[in-house]
Amino acid sequence: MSEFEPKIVAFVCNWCTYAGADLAGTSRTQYASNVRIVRFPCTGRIDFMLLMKAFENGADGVIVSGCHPNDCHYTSGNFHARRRWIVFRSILDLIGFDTDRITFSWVSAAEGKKWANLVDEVTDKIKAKGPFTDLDKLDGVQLKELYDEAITK
Amino acid sequence: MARIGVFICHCGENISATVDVAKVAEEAAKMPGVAYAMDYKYMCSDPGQTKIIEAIKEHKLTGIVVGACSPRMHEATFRKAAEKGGINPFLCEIANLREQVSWVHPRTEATTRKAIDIVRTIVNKVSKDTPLFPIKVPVTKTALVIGGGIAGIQAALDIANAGHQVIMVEKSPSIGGHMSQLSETFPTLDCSQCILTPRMVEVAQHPNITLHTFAEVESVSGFVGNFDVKVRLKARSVDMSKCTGCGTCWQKCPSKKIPDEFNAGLSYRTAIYSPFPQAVPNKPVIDRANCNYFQKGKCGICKKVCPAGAIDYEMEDEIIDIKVGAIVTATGFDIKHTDFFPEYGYGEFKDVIDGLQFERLASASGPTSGEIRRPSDGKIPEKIVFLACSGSRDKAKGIEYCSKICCMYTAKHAMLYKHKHHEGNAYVFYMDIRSAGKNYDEFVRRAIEEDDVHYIRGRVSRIYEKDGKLIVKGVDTLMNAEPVEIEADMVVLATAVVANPDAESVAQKMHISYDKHHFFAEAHPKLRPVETNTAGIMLAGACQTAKDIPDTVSQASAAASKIMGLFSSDEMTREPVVAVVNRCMPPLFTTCTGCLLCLEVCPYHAIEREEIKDRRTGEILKVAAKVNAGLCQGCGTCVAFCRNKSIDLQGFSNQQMLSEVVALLNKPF
Amino acid sequence: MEIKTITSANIPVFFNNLVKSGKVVVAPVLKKSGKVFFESVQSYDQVSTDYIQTAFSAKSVVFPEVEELFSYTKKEDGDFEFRNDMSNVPETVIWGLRPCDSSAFNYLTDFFLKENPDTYFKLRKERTTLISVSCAKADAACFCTSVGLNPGNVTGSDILLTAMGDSYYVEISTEKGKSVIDTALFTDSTEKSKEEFLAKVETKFSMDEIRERIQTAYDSAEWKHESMGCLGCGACAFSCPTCTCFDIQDEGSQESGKRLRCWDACGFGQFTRHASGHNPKSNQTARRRQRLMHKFKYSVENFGIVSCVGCGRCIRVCPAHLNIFENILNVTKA
Amino acid sequence: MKLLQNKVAELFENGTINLMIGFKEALTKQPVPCFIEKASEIEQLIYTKDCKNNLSVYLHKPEVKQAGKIGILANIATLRALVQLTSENQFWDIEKTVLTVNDKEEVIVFSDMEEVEAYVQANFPEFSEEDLKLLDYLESLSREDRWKYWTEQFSACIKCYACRAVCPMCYCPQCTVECNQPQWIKTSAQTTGNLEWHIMRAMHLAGRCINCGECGRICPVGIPVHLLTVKMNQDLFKEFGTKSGFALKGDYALNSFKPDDKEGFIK
Amino acid sequence: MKVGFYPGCSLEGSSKEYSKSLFAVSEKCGITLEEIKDWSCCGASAAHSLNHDLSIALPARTLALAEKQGLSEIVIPCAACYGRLAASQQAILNDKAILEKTEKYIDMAFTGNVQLLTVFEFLQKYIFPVADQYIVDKLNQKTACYYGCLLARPKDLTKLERPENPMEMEKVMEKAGATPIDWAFKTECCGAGFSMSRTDLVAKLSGRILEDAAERGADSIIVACPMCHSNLDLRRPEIKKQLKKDINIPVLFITQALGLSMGISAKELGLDKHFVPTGKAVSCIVKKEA
Repeated sequence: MSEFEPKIVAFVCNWCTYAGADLAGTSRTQYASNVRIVRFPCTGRIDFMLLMKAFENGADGVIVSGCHPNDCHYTSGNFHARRRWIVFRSILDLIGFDTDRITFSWVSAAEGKKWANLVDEVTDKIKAKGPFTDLDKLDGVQLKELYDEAITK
Repeated sequence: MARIGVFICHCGENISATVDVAKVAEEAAKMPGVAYAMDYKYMCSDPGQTKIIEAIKEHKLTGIVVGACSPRMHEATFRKAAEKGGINPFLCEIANLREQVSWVHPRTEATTRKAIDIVRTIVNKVSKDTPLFPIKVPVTKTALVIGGGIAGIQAALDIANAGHQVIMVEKSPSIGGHMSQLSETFPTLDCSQCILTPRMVEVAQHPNITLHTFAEVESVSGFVGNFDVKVRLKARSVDMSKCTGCGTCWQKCPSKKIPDEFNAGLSYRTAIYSPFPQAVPNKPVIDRANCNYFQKGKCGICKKVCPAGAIDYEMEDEIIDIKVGAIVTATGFDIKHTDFFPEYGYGEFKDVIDGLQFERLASASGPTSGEIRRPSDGKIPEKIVFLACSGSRDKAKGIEYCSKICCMYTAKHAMLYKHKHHEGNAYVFYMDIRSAGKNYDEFVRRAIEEDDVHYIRGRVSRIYEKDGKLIVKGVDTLMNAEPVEIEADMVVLATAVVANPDAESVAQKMHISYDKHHFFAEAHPKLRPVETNTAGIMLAGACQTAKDIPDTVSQASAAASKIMGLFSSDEMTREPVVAVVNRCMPPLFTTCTGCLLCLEVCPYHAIEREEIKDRRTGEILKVAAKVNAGLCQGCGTCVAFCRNKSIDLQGFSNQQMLSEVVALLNKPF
Repeated sequence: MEIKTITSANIPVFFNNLVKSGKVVVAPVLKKSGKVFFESVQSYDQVSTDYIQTAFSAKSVVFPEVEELFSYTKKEDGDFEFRNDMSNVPETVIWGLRPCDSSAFNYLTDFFLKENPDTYFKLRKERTTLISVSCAKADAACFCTSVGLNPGNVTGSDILLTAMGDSYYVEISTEKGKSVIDTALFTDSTEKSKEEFLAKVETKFSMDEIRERIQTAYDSAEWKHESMGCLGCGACAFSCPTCTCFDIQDEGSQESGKRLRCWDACGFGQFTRHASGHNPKSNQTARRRQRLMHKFKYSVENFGIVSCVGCGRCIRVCPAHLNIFENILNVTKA
Repeated sequence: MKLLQNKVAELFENGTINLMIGFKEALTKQPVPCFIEKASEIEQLIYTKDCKNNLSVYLHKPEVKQAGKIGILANIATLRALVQLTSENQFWDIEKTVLTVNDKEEVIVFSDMEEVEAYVQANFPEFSEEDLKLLDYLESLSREDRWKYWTEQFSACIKCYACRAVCPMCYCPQCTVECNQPQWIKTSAQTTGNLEWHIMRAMHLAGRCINCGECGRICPVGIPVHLLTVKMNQDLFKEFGTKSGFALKGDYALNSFKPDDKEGFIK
Repeated sequence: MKVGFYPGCSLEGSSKEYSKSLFAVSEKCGITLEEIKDWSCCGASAAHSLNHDLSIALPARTLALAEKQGLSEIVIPCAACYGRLAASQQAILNDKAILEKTEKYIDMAFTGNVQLLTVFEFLQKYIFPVADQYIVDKLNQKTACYYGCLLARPKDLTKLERPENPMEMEKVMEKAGATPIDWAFKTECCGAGFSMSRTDLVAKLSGRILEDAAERGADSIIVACPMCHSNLDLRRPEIKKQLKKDINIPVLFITQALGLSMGISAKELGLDKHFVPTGKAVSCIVKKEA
């Protein structure tokens, strides 16, 4: 069976990480082709529901990356984003979602190399984890019977 | 159903080397909503662009996707081409196939598949695009200049000479700022009054400039092109129209024991005073805090003696509303005073003075009319010690930056002292001499070689008084760190340049950011040094950071030119990528709940509270948020923040971003 | 109508035989949260017996919360292929229905099959057998006697069991009921009165008074006060045995997906929202009124029977604890 | 009870209120919300320890707002809700009088929101023992078990939205769930859709939920949904020191930031 | 009133009179000082120049002992000891890791939040309020108050209001009926540790201090640190040789001067233990008019 090729979506901010990815391009740095970039004006614009939708539509991993603190073109977009991810990650953790499949990072416009390494690193990590199947078997199956035993063990 | 045209570029062979461009175009043609797809060697070339323009007409396209290099390169080019072709430029998007696909992946089937996926993503985004039109914001062609120092004066004159109206607001009774307090200026030693006073008069007489002295900005609201500013004209208690500036009042005024700010506390002034002889306007003002009439209800002599009957105690502060298109912030700087230094006597030794006080001693209009005399006993000092870097470059004092101007004016002070008192001895304790301007280092060398000022490289650890002399204990690091003790008659501290005490409140009124030293923050230290992050507000002079006069003047002219650019057209066009709060039919009016938590999220304060009123009764039906398109820079933080998605960002709307994600993940990678 | 009896000891045997016969047997199960729910069960000991009423009705067997009507996939040539296999609908027995629930099934059948029969419901109903158990206990929320029912009526059930001391009095009213009975366990019996074995349910109101006064109740001023507590959730509609509103949703992408029928509730704010944004039922009072008028007026006009069976579920589950029969009384006051 | 009823009667007489939202005893002996518009109905009014409903949710309803001057009987959670909602610029159009009964059975009538804020800050409630026990139990589980536990819970959810209806913090005229351009959350009551709905609800209540526990209590299917927001409030206090429903000028964790917020997962 | 007391090596040895006079004054004012049992060396400057962990653990042991003894406040007259204890306490309270490591070294669990008092804080808090009833004499002389280094530095530990020109001792002296003079060498270095190795340096530095005090007419020098006292008093012969001037101004501890004003005898205050005779300072004392 051909080796599992993970589907990874990257939500990046236009001013830093997207430019960093362009820089990786202009310096012809080779990296894995499993990542598809979706461009946002700022990390502050990335909605937590887009991450859920990505996993629901079959993504195996998600990268969220933007400007370093204090670098934000809009002064505070990344600060708000950081607070949002702290809260969102703790909800996912409570629910038992594998938060390791979401990688957060800061990549500046000058860090082309760092972007390439990040993509390779995340691709290997997700390849090791295997496809994301947590959401697959859930719909349509009546799990009602099992729910009560767990409630007040 | 959208009719989208997909144009895949070979980019010579930069893309076609590793991506099977023909297959990408073929696959693109099959995508829902795509009416026409083709690939071409150089899409960005002229023939390439004309192909797009023709395709739009021929296939009646409603959206364009160009698979080529990064949007950061040619998005504008292709959008112009789309516009020429007759469709809204914002319906043309770029799929980045070069920097993020062909250049970074080998020639494999997966790379082509990635290219196809990226194209499908952007096709989906374009299918959800709506036509957007540049935002037109009317511009009031009046500029507000806050601060009447050399920075404010230069900026005001430049803008006024360009034919626009200028309103200058100066806190103290006269314009001139700190420069008017200087004696001579380095490196040319020309007297500062001579080069400044003409400019001050020019400001006062310029038809396009309205001058408000003894006035402060009360509040600033609105946005670039449409600022509403409230200015408080503090009560002068002197009717400017009647007063001739004859000076009888301040000669007869009985309370004479008020420390004179203009002479940096070295002399006293009366309650009714004009700051300095060349003041513009040269009309006095009553210092109500120290005037007997206002404090104890007695006196009133100035009113009796005034030949023109210009004194009017009942004058009240007046708040005026002005509409301006842009603002130059030139609120200047302050310096640390001697009481800031415990090791140099907590400011209690009379003969330990700061740079400004020495300027006043050296100035012809100063308390000693130009003669360098000791404040304690008025004698001419035989030995003066100058301390460079007093407080600056000192983390322990919390001021870790260099104040840039002290090396130069310390050399100047030493030179002036030697010129006025040849046999006197001048010592300068310094760390490093920073004289990087034009003719600057030559000036310092002249002080050392011709006027034999003794430069000692070392810091002074302590100053104490002993029978009338000031013992200065320092060290000479160039003479293997020998302790040095000088019995000086006077010590001049070149104290650190700091922000004005009320800089923080001025910044908060204008919603501009400032650093931890309360210097105002420029938009970008290298590329946009005269603008702030708030569109329409410029910076000039030492309020941004310590700066000498040449830099200040050039920055002031730069700020003025930015504003002239802004005022060059009646309307200002802005990128339409802005957030919009939805509005719909009554009785709902908008899905926004009016929680207004998004107001704080916006770094540009672009979201305002709007009261939706019933037109007939005026009763408030609903409170909701509203985005001011002039201020919004399109970061979208509020869009991701809003709980029930009432606010959306044009160009990166919720529907577009979600359709991109879904389109991306439909097919295996 | 055949009358039989069965000893209490044989009930588990009868139940387990039903399970062995390959049918899916749905019975009330007591959960640790203290509520009783209908669930598919493997043996009789899982079944709970001393409960007043299940939290949710058994209508989800014949009218599921989410039902896939059909699925579509895009073929290579761009055309679409539709699939809808109803083969996996199992033969089901619902055990332990209360008499009010079983009569609710009558209303459901009228509603779904009377004019243009709903094929999905028709198939599921045919493959369902209803075995009810009369109520020995009732609580303040029960008001079946007020809507013309009683804790022991047979309407709608295939078999009705009534506990009488150490044996059960069995009334078989349909062919389907007969087919399920395995004669060995049952012995013939004569007509007996069930009165003393049934719960006493106090009549809260009489349908006759309500029937005419409800005609003019639409504009009564009481609606506002009565529905002030309603917060517009769907709990009452979803737990009600006779609520039948549903919403059609498509889920999937341009490539493949499915069309789903999901429960909906008139309590929701957006239930009657038009595409234009206009919403005839713009406030909660109108929506609450719609729920009551449908049950006590419109279904009487359309189907001749009151579509409320007095099971009291909507009273127990309501977060604001609104009481349907109190509301009806206040609204139809003179 | 008498004290409370006299006070309400007094308020009716001097016209400060013409609608009183309080509790009464239902047929099934439970305390239930009641809406008193006439003095005659006052004697129904009761207040006991298990009057848990958060009555501030009714202040969002137009029918209640039309009454003009409204009295509301509030337990500590309701008071916190009123403070939090005032900090979110709600109820600016309502003339309300807030009453509460403190643990010494005295009836307190608050004259303005500042007094309510002071009372809340003085009696700020902790999380309930039982919730913390259940949360610790969940935390002790491995990630996979927690996922199994919560997916099973959410598989039972039938999307009746009672948890949204009963929550005073959910007052959006059109909830994101009802937005279909784009369809963020699947409407069908299947597990993935339910999972997304409850994650979204928890995110929207992070830093706003005032922990009255109603959503967990009234869920018809018995899912402990309130645990999600209890955990959120714990985390936000630990991370950013913010408390919901604590101050009128409340600092809401998600619309402010500190440049030196700490986190360990962003490389 | 019970207050903890940490003598340190000097107050047991070379400056015994400092602790004697402190006890005498405290007793007079009804304050009992309870010495910390089994206290150990504070590490002084040797420890923190050799090993950082040691420099924190040594004083921490004293803090732990004081805590165990139930003392909430300790007065530490010697400036060097106070500096070391305060620095160790600050390091512990700021960083839990250091606390845990130190607890391992001294194998005693403790929290470390005992209130440390300098001699000035002690006098200000306990003696000043009751001083007026006990002060019976006026010192009636010009005093030059000398702080040296560790009483004034580092600024954030010693919490003096004006570290470059402190006025704490001046306030005490005014209360004791003396007239403190304003002089320039309050916080200049006396040569400190060079007392043994480079006595010439001490002679030069301490000499300049004494010379300035003498020129400004001081009758006595008041100190509050054993090191200052030993350099200004013990090294007086070398100073006189170096300055070629016969300066005989006595050097008193602040607690001795205060004791004198309270009528406590010179012997009880240990005034007989000085190298420079203190008779002159005692003779100036006059009865305080009613």
